[in-house]
Amino acid sequence: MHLDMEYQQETLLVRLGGDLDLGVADQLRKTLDNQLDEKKIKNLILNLNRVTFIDSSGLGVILGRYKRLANQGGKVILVGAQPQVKRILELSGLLQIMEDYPDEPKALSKIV
Amino acid sequence: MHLDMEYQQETLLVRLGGDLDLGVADQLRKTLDNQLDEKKIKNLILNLNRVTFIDSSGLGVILGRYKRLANQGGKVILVGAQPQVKRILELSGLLQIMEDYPDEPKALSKIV
Amino acid sequence: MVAVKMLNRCTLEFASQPENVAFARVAVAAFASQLDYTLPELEEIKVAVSEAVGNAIIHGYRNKPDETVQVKVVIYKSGIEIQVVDQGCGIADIDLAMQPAYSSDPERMGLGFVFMRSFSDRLQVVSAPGQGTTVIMFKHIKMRKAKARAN
Amino acid sequence: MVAVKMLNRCTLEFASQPENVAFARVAVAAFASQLDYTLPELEEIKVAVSEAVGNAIIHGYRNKPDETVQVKVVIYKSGIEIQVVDQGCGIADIDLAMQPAYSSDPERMGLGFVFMRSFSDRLQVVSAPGQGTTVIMFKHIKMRKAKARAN
Ligand SMILES: Nc1ncnc2c1ncn2[C@@H]1O[C@H](COP(=O)(O)OP(=O)(O)O)[C@@H](O)[C@H]1O
Ligand SMILES: Nc1ncnc2c1ncn2[C@@H]1O[C@H](COP(=O)(O)OP(=O)(O)O)[C@@H](O)[C@H]1O
Repeated sequence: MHLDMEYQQETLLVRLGGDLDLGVADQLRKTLDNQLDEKKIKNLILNLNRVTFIDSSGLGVILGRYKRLANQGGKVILVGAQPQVKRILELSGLLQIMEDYPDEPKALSKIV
Repeated sequence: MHLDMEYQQETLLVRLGGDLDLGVADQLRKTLDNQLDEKKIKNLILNLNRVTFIDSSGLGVILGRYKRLANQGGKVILVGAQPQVKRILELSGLLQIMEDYPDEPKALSKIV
Repeated sequence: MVAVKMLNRCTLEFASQPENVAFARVAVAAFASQLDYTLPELEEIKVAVSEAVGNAIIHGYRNKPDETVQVKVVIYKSGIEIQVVDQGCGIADIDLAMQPAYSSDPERMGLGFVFMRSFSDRLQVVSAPGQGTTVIMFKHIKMRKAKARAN
Repeated sequence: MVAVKMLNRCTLEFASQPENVAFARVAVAAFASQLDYTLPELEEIKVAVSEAVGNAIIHGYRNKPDETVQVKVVIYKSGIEIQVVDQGCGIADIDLAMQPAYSSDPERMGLGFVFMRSFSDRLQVVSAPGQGTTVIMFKHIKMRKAKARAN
């Protein structure tokens, strides 16, 4: 898994890469929760463009962060998922509760 | 394994792709020998540019065709091997008995 | 019963560690690629294997890392059969467990069996408390220009 | 003897069919990639596995396709151990068999053991006529910025 982050105006932008499965779920959850604990974060943008695989363990991490932020009136926005990942997101129902956009500028424009 | 062929002026040019291992050795040997049986072929150019893997079973097929053509004064020329394939060719000693060139035009110019 | 010819077979056995989920799906997809599956179909196989192996590790063995998960794969002319076997705690109510969105773990989504069912043509679960769990999936190969198989 | 901790393990078992050489090397490389090997090192592992598995199929089992080849892989902190096991004909003179360019088959180059030796840090062959053959290879992992492994 690859991960890099940017933070501005109460929005955490996280760019993910590689396979999001059980093997990385714990680490991903901890990294995200650390940020949510430490910084004042309202919205989370997850750029999935370089994610090559996702299963229900990866989805679970995303849904968990969604619940946490939605509780406080914030949201999680998904960006740029490849077709095979997008298909899993759709099947899971996550796209019914989270917005998704093709690129970061579009996602950012929905927040401000 | 991918394979396409061109024939001109007693030279058979074969472009190979994929993994050259035990799983494809028989098929590769038969395809090449069929051509050598049917056409008047003096020289064989093997374009290895799209070969992703080679082991001693793949090398054995190349050496066998070399022996057959060298017997009749012809040669086998190797073209465009990727670094990991080239390394195996070097270690095997094949590059001490066969010429190799970076591209097809260079190889063809050595034949005419 | 009609005798169906097995064209090829493999078995993987590995420690119940989370990082082996990736190993298992890559290995099974490499084996499955001997049949003429499309890339999306191979992706589906990968998801189904990841869910079944993940379940064996987290539910069956409750994250104990030194147990053994087994994956048995058989290639037939008509498709691939994948069995994922654990000797873990087993499932008391299989129908309940297979219901969409049901999970015994509040942190999880209960989508594992949903994906296994969506991405295979047949799904069977054999399990009992204390007896471990076996998940059997079959995925058909559509008869396109099926690779000539000379055995 | 120092007890060395096993970090992870897997076993592959598959039919002695030529197309399984590709499966075996991809699966072992996927498993080995849990250690921080470079891409060229993973390529070396693939070649070594292909040679050993190919030998089991063509020499050990003389191309009978329904026998079983076993590959056992163990990950240690210091590297990976790969065992390739067949229950085939076995080797009468191991020293001779391992000589560069020696092959019992005039169509082959006798480079299998050369590659296995070049691409591993330790190579051991256990074999006797009628007793099958086990090839054991060990490949060190250089201590670069070794991936943090939390077990
Ligand atoms: N191999 C297994 N061993 C024991 N219980 C299992 C196993 N696989 C699934 N289960 C049970 O079935 C439930 C539903 O599984 P699943 O649909 O994959 O959802 P999830 O993994 O998100 O809980 C699990 O919560 C668990 O209680
Ligand atoms: N698993 C095996 N079972 C029986 N004989 C083997 C096995 N592996 C190797 N040999 C013997 O050792 C010889 C040398 O092997 P190798 O160096 O791989 O060269 P090659 O495969 O080209 O013959 C083989 O020709 C064979 O006689």
